[in-house]
Amino acid sequence: DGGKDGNDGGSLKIGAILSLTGNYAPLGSEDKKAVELAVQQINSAGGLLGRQIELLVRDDKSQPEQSVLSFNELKGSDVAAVIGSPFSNSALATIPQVDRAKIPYVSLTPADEQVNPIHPDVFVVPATSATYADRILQYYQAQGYTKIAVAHDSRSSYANAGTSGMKSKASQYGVTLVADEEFQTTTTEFSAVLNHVKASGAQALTVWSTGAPAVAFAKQYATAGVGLPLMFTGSQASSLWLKPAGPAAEGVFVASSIAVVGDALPAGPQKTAIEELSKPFQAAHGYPPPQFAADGYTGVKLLAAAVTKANSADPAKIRAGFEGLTLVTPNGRYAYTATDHAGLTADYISINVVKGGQFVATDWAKQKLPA
Amino acid sequence: MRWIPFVLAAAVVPVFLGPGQLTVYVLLGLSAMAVVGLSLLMGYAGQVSLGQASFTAIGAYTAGLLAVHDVPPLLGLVVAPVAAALAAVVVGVPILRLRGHQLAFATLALQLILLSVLGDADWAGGAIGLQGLPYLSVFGFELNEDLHYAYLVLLGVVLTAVVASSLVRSRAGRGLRALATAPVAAEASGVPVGAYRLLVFAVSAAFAGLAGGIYAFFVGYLAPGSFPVLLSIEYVVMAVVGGLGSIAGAILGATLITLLVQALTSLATQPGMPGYAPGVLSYAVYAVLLIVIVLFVPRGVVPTLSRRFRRETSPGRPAPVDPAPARARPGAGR
Amino acid sequence: MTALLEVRGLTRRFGGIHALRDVGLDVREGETHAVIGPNGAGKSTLFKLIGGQLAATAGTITYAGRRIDHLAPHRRARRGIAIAFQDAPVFHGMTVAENAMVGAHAVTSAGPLSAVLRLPRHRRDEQVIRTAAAHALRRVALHELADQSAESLPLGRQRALQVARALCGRPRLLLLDEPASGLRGPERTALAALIEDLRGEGMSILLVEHDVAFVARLADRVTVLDLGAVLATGTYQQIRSDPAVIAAYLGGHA
Amino acid sequence: MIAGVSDLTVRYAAATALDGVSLHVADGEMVALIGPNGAGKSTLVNALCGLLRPASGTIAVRGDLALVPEGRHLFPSLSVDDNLRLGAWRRRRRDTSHIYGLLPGLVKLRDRPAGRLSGGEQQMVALGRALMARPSLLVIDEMSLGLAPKIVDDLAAHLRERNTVDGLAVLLIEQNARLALELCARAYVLEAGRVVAEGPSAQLASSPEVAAAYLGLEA
Amino acid sequence: MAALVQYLITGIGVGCAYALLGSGLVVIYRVTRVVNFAQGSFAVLAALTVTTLLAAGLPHGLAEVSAVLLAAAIGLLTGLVATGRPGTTPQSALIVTLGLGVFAYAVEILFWGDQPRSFPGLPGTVAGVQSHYLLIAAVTAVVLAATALLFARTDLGRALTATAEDPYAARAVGIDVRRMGLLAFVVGGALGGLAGVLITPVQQVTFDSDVALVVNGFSAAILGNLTRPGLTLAGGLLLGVVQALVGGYGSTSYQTEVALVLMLAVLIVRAGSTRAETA
Ligand SMILES: Nc1ncnc2c1ncn2[C@@H]1O[C@H](COP(=O)(O)OP(=O)(O)OP(=O)(O)O)[C@@H](O)[C@H]1O
Ligand SMILES: Nc1ncnc2c1ncn2[C@@H]1O[C@H](COP(=O)(O)OP(=O)(O)OP(=O)(O)O)[C@@H](O)[C@H]1O
Ligand SMILES: [Mg+2]
Ligand SMILES: [Mg+2]
Repeated sequence: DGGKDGNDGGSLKIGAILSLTGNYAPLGSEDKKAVELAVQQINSAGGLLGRQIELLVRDDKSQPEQSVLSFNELKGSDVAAVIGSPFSNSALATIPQVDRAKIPYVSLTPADEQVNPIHPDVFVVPATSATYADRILQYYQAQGYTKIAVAHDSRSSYANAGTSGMKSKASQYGVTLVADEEFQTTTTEFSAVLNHVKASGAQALTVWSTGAPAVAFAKQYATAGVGLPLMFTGSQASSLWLKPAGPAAEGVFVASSIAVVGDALPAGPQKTAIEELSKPFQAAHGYPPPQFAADGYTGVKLLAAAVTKANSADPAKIRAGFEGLTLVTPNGRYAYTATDHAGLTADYISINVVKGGQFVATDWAKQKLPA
Repeated sequence: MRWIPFVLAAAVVPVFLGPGQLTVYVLLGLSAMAVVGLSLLMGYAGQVSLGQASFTAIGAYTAGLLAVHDVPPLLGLVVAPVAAALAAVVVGVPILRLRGHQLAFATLALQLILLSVLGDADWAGGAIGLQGLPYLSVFGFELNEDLHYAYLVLLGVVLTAVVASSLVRSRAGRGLRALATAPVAAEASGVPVGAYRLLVFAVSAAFAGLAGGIYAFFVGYLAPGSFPVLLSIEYVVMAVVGGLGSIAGAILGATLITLLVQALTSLATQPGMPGYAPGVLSYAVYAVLLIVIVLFVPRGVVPTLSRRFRRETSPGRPAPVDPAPARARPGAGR
Repeated sequence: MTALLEVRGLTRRFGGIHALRDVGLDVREGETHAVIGPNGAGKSTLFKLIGGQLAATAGTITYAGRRIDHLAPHRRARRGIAIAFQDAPVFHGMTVAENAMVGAHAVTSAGPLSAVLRLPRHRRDEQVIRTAAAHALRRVALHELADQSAESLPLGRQRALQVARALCGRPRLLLLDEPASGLRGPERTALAALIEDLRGEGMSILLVEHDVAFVARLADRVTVLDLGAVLATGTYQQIRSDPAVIAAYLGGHA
Repeated sequence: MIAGVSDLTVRYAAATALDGVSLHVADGEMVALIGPNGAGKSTLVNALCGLLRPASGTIAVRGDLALVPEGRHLFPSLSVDDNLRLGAWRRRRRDTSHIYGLLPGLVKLRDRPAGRLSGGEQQMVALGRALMARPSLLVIDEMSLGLAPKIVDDLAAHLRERNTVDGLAVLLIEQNARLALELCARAYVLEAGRVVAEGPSAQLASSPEVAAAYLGLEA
Repeated sequence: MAALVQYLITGIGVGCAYALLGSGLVVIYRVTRVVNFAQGSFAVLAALTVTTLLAAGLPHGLAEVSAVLLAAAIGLLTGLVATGRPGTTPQSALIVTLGLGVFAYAVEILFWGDQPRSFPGLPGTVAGVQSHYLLIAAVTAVVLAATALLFARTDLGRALTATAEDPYAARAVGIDVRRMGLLAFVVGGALGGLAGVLITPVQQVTFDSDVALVVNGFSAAILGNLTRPGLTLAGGLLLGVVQALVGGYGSTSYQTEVALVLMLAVLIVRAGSTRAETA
């Protein structure tokens, strides 16, 4: 078992497996900035349990097996906990090793399989795909839509989970899925998908995707003149999608974490939590923190709170510290329990629309979001 | 017996390696096994494969699927190369009608198709993959440390190298080497060209499959993404850098490239690197080193070194050299 | 003497080109039979049909009493037909000795598995192969170059190596397509002597050669091809005075 | 002198193929180069034509040189006519008709890919391609190789004629030493990378060593 | 019916782009016997350059042409590195081009970042698809016809072909083998650049788009065994149209795979029949 010497003096080792190269590098590099920022804030405030945090960053190269290998290596280096990859497949590949090693794993990816069923040592930071699905359906119900279409990347577990979340919950919100189109991470040409959606008689379209296809999709959607409201999900809630999509993004809906529309919130604990991240981040990097940065930052904060609560760097005690932990973070208010390792409810998801190249919370969302 | 000191050295090394380094050692050995097979295929039999990693994948999935269905892991490991070889025979019968670049394309296309099928196959875990495979256990002894796998892999490399070298120096091996450059004359000499092509394809697949089997137990996780086309291309790079048609070259090529990639990765994760640095730096350095090696050692490291060595020790021994007019193809081309 | 090889009605077209039409030919056991004719007459095509490198458009080939036209080339080799091509390159990346050893493939059978497991059968076959190669190389005077790389041999020696490779298969029927081309005086004489020796050992030989003196010395019988068809058959003395043969081929060399 | 080499040494890796060889061809002269297999004849003409870099020695060439390479070396997928045209690549005029006049056997092969020809047919194309360059020195590495006797006679006659009419110089490597010595006024004998004899052909032909070594079986 | 037309047009457009890229491979291979794995990078570099030039205010047309010229120059550089050193075998040159493709990643990320980029193409739609697809098809038709004519009808084309078929004999007849090789790389670079410039408005590029491009280009060119421009066009169209139809009437998930299987089948059947013919 790892972390044998977790209670020694000296620094407190925390591992971070991030995608720094490969397809998910755009996510991982934002994570890295935010994780480093949070660690630095904690260290300059005196550290954790009076010890400085030593962060061991490993690159999973956007390849799951590299994540597994990195985890094994970190285990050998006796870290107290590991912050996991933003790439859902990497996380899913690594979790069986986590179960064996019994080291707390703070996951930065939203796949539902991580918390359903519960893995004792795995705690998820972003709202899960199913949570997103729930929120989007709430919104559709409020708009009075009854027939909707979904398109998803069949090679992404995030997209698959979101789609199945929508399928299973649709009837609760009086909505039927009239089309479910599949594409691949490498697809660049969507005219067939768009034709099928057009022909389905749907009133709105939700696209579950990560990475490159989303930009191309938005552009081709704009040219094709499908004429239905288009909704993207958390993976698109950043300038990484917004900028290249350009004018094609105008009027598109994007579901996101509350952190993305922090400016629109009334003053309160939530806004303060967001600004702890957004101010220094903006200062250091010249742009507001994207969703992924919020995840990374929140992950460190949650971990620190769990360590503090456990008052120990022993992995087993940290794990116990997580269960029963509540904390307000840039992503919203978490409440982890023994049966809920996702910690976040749909209330902290905002439905935004792109206006003037910015994510703007819809009026519906403004009403619904907690302060 | 020249290689015994090298094997001994390779056996001592793991004892001194840290956790991350042991992983590199194991992955290196696995690549070496696959590359020995590829070198046999490309260097001796003149067939190009741009899809060799598909056999690694088949071996790995065979072992992995058997393991999740509670078949004893050791049995799975034994079946892995057999399954890869069988797959090679099945696809080999149609595609080995193709030559040269068309064959290369066929292997590449088959790998793309295999990855796609695996990505959609729920029984194989789909795109997310097979998770939580058990460790390998041999008669009750569980191999649950990196060091165990280091020695297992060393054993695998020695096994593939021995099989490959005794094959090339045999009657069948001479037949293979002959059909690489002059298939018509080889066949007229009694070499069953089609059968031998299939044979070497299957043997190289078996080597890759064995590597895949070990990989499955070592990492404990398999997904289509673990065996990308880029892995196949990396095998080719390793084989060419080491020197085609040289078993030592295959191993050395795998070593050089793996260590290079590893060095670049650890550079990329150094703290304080600007955001784009990992990518830019590792791509640029990798590219430049690769180009320089290939340009200055165009025949591969091992053949060049051994030629130089031979020339120094036994002057006067003739060896072909470049500026000579091509004796390669008198009259007609192919 | 019985016919070892019987060719009947052999025809081969390449698209619109009639390379061979209705060719008939016998090679008797132990005879040396020459095929001559102008360039492009179809001599090499005939050889490739007998060796199995090309498939016939029509016609039959019977060898030792059995039809062989549908056998793959390597099966014909196993039955004792060896061929030294007009244009075949040597095997690259192999020594002279290894090149010759490939020729012994036809008379051995140890498989790859026996090599990997080093079974006695592998050793036995290796022994047979080595002896055969050494013997064949000595016959063409290449034994001193056995360890040299084959592609660096001068062209004339590469031709000799082709012959050695063919001999390694201990053939019953040896096809030689222009074996003397590129050979100088002494080598040419040596080759002629070798072919005479082989004939003396009872080997049947089918020979294509443009060197008329060579043919005159060696051939028991000669078949003349022109435009893909048989123009004449007989002893050299008979065909050399045939006006059609003189007009088509020999010119002033009759 | 139209072309010559002096004190030429060529090595392949460690093996010395030519060792201090000197040779020249005068304007309008036909010179034969004879010697056993592996003597270095092909090496010598390759070096002369600038296709091989010598280890030492000097090469001097005045005028245009065309080579019939050993092993024919046609461009297999190109048609016979295209092969011929490329023979005149360095010239403006690439009209091939005179070659068909000289080698009538090629007429019906005109549009066939060169790689699909019989050996002798290819040899004819190789000769025709070199003649297309309208060279002042024609270097032939093996002339009669694979050619029917009648065609060899025609070619020999043609070379003789071009020599007397246009002053074409020829450096000839020919397996049939008797033919070579008949055709050329002067000859070199190369053995193991060295010139062992040179002089007027008639004189060489009558020397017992040369006769024994090179004029063996020829009728 | 309208949908069918739409799928056909997009399929042809995309297929033409594959064919353009593939024909760049063909030109280079046919002359140097090097399979140029940097071919996709020519396309990516040209496309990214266009985004910059347009942003800098260059008008359409001029920006595209300049980018293609730049790609030609990059082709020359690639040729110099990959084949410039004497003694480099085609096989090692292939690895060098692979290395150059990776090097291009570094340059591209440095200048353009690692996010997808695109720029507008020919505006308007025809039969429900962007008219830009028709532009791709038209340009490809002209360029590939010119390439095919160059090889089939001109002495320069013959000399280019001869260079690869027998470099030794080519030198013997006085062809400057090195210059021919470099010329091929220039043309190959331009063709690659053109493919990138044409396809980007309907897709988008990232630094690593070259992999998909070169795989598709290679697939297109393989039908003609990397030497025949005409068959390369056929191969590209086969790929593009089958992909579009499978995506349209079947599932987008399998479009690439079906196209590849079909291509393999064509190759294998053809190999079988030519073998029966010659052996
Ligand atoms: N693969 C082929 N495709 C098309 N035509 C061919 C092929 N091989 C040979 N030919 C043609 O068939 C005819 C016979 O060729 P073959 O090689 O048998 O002649 P040959 O008698 O051996 O001539 P040579 O004495 O010149 O070697 C020639 O016209 C030749 O051009
Ligand atoms: N590419 C090469 N590599 C190594 N050695 C070579 C090469 N080419 C020729 N040689 C060697 O150089 C020597 C001279 O060869 P060369 O081909 O010049 O002889 P040649 O007189 O033309 O013979 P032939 O009469 O058979 O054509 C030979 O010993 C040969 O083995
Ligand atoms: Mg012939
Ligand atoms: Mg010679």
